[in-house]
Amino acid sequence: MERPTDDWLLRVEGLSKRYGPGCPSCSRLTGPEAGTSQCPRCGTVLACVAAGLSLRPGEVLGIVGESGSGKSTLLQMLNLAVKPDSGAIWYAEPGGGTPIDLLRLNAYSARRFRNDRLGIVHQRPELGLNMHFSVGGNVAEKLLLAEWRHVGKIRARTSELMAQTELPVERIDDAPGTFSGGMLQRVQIAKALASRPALLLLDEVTSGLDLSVQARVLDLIRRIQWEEQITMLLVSHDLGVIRQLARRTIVMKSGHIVESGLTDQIMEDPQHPYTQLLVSSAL
Amino acid sequence: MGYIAARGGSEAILRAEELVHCLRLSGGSTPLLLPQIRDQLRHAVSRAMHEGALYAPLLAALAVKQAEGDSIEASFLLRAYRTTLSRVMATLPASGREMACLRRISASFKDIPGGQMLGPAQDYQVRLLQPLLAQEDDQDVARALARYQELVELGQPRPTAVGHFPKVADYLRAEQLLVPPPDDPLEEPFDLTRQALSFPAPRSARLQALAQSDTGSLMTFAYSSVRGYGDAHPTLAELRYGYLPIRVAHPLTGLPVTIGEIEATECEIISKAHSVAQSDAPPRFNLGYGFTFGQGEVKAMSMAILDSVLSQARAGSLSGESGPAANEEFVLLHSDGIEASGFTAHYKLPHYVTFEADLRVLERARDHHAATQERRLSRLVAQTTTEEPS
Amino acid sequence: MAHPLLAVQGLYKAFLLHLIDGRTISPLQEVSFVVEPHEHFLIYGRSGIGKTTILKCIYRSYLATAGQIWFASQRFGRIDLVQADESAILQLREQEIGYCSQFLRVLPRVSALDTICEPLYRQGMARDHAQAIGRQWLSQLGMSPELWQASPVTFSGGEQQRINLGRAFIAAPRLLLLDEPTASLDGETKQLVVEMIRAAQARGTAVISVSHDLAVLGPCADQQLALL
Amino acid sequence: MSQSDEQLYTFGLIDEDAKREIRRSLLKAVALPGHQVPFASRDMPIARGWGTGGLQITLAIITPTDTLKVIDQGDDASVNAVNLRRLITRTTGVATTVDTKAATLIQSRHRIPEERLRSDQILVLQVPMVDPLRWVEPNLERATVMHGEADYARMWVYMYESVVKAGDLRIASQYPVIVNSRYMMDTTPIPRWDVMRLHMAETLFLFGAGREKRIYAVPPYTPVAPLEFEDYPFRTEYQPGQRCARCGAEESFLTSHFVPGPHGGGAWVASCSDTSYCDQRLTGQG
Repeated sequence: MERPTDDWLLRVEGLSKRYGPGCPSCSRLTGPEAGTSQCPRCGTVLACVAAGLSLRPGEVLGIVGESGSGKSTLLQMLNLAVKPDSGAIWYAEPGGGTPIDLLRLNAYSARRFRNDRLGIVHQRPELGLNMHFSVGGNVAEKLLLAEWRHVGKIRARTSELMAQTELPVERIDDAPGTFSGGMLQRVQIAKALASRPALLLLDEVTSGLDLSVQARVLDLIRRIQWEEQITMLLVSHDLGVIRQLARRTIVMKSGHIVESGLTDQIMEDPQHPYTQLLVSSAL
Repeated sequence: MGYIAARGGSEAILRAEELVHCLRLSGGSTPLLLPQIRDQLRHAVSRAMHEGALYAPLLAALAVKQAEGDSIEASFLLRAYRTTLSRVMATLPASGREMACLRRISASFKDIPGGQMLGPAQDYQVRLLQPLLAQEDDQDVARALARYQELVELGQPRPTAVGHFPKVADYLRAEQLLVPPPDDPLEEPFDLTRQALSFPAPRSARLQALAQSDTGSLMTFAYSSVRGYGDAHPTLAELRYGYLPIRVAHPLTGLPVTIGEIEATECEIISKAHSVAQSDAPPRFNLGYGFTFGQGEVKAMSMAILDSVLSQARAGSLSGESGPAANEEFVLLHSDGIEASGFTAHYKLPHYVTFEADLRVLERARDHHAATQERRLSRLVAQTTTEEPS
Repeated sequence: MAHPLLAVQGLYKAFLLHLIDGRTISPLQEVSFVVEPHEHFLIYGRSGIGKTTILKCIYRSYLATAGQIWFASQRFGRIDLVQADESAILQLREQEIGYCSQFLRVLPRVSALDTICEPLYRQGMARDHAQAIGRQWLSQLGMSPELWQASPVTFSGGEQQRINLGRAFIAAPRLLLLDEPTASLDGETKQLVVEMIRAAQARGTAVISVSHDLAVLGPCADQQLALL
Repeated sequence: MSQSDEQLYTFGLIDEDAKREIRRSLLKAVALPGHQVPFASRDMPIARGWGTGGLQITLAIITPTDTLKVIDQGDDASVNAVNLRRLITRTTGVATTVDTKAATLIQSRHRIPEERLRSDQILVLQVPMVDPLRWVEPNLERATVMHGEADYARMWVYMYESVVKAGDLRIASQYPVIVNSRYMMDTTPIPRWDVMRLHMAETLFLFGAGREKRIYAVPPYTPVAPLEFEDYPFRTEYQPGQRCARCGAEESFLTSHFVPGPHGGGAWVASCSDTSYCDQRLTGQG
């Protein structure tokens, strides 16, 4: 097999996370075949088992699976918000940086990395935004942690981001509570982009939105991907969303990655029984 | 220069203290004696003791007298005294099983092993003022003493059981209906007088903090959690009040030696419990524990309800919207009466400096507001003038 | 030339259908052939015989069950498209191998111009430059300018197919895979397709087309493979 | 009275174990400038919120040879200062002074004395609220993690919102600062005028919060930086042309008070909040 490129931004190896004490039967009684990630004997949830993936700069990778498949756990581990039990998350700054294992960063550096190099958009805006602060303040948070200390410059950059995400700039000082669901996703995207992150994590960003609003948010994400050539990891239970944005896709089931491949191959020639079920249900 | 700021000074403070002292006696009535307070204001003394976290009935009576009946002030006096005492030794863990009960009730079963014992209960009293109490004399005292003897005779327990009852919780636990206690009981308990609370707090810290909390605060929190801002569904497993023997390990032999007994209230509340989400253990009831010095039933029950709610909150087994009573930090950091009253009262202290700083900031904010208004106005004017071509 | 551009050896594809009791269907029996640079290679046969399966295996939309597909890549040298890793395939799709499906699958709310320019954007071409080329292609394909900013979702079948072909040809890949390129087209446009194939060959593109339309594409093919 | 006090209580009221624990916490606080160190905080005979934290620090470090100054709002004669001084002297017998320069140990509420403090002096400040993050995160468990990760973004957003809503940084007192480029610290309610006097000072500043059971410190020569923006810099209460109505000082923190006139009515005047400073200037002027 050819090894055509080592040019990756993120390389995840053997990432595992479990909740609960664990018992000798856990791995036997859970997984895609067992159809559950929770051990019936000890109650431990094997939320993510030995996940591996790599991301090239500028690429969009989709992660698809039902709720409880472990896709959100995987995303939260990549967001450095959930600490894995084992594994490594190697990161190489585009342009030939020395790879670092993000899991070995101390709390302070991890926090800075998360702020400066990662951006995340949650399904529920209240997870990503502080509803007590203005929209501008929310977007500014990343800039402030990156030590921007000039209100004028912060507001200029915030306005720029709001314009880029098609938000009314004159509402910069309004409270998020006065914004619609679709607009709040835009605010989250604007905030995520504020630090010009290397990797954007999108967690079910259009679930729960009206169809027409969903479409516009997806258009925005696609446009930004084009313009900024930003690397994205897109988690969704909706194959339609994945198909529109991701060129490679990972399929998760009961804590395991059961299949990964080019998105069109996953759609047209799915290998794993679960993927076949997923594709046949979507069409 | 003719300007001298108003200043308190030592003189004023001393005079204020003297005034307080004099005011108490200025009505000319007979000064209260401590035994009177101890015997006739039992609940005030109990409260001073459990909130002051010191078992000393006569000192508590003194505190009640000195505080002129203010319960928080009385408990404060006791606590400030307690801190100056040297620690001789720690008692062995005392168990409510050994309590010589004056009163013992359960709401979970009609009949319980050992039976229900109402004892001295105000619960069923019709709340009518009794004018005759205003004119009690020695004869009344004699009559009451005689009747007390009769009542004691009537309620005399069978010779086999001298006031020791089996516990309802033990029965439930034997039937595997209760979740096991959250902490390892062998672990050295947290000492609130030697360590600052930090969160998450061990259960022993929680129980200590609750035991010395203000009765009213605990009642409010517990009430909120059962009324509508929480998921608590308490049932009173058992409430007992009586005399609890206190033992220490003999310094030479290590054997337990009873050094006396204290009056105490103990409460166990069971609540609709769910098994913890990720566990194959069958669902069980949750047990909350409450304890006070003296007779303090509402506080012991409130404490038990809150203990149960907080245990469930930590285990993640509460369902539905949970209110502030399920927030351990919120409950424990705000229910100490002495801390809460001290800080609330501290706003009586001078704040000239901070208020001056506040004034300056307010001035700036008002200037900003005025400027914004002016800009808004001029924009409006500009709009109207452009709309009407001249 | 030491190697042909594409050498398909013993290619076989079977689908294991887990949802239908694990039944296996195999649309394609073993097939081998060689395509040289600049060549127009035509695969014909009745529908359902597995013509499209071959193209999809080459493009890796399908995973071949057996066999090798050797491609002489500019970027990676000789590479087996059956085994190559996904990032290599993605790069080859951007730079060297184009695919034109039977029907246009368009992203909603994207204009005809952007749709046709997308392969150029992906190659990293500046937007203005790409759009200038895109406009040329659209007018060559006979699309009237008022349609350029509209979404192809609203277009007729023939118009959509023109956009589809334009998208495939515009990037000038080294290997272009065409699936029934003349289906649903009128006679005039069919001729346009033949001209486009010839022009692409002239620019250095090898074309593999699958079709049952031997009458139109047969005459312009350098090699033919009949699936029976 | 003092006879019986001496019999009942040890030097400095609290027992030696408690003092040792406080001194250990103080050492830790000095080693980690601006970091909040938990301590047991004994019950004191004055109310929680009335200076029990500062009092415990003072009692833990005071020695019989110290000269003590106690002020509240800058004033030696303020009721609370008088009360605390009475308690400390009754249980230690140390000498007291109103003269800042003569004091070796100063306990204060809400002010740093106007005169420049020296390296042989210690200032103990009484702290009501400990965590500057409480405005954006009242939950201590979460706030502790934020301090651990130096995650102060939300506090900065609070400052930003202040500018946007009020046109300026609107925190009047308890101004948050970053100590030694690491921990965010509450400056107790000292006015902003005093905040910069913590920066690279010669003196050891100790902060005690009795009710909140935390101790923290700013050791000598430690950088202390208030939260500010390049275009909205930190400003003190100082107003050009300000002047103490008593001593005429032009560079001091002033508070306003009402002075009744001889024939009824009266007027509001501003004078130094640091009364001993003001008095000394008056006597110095003759």
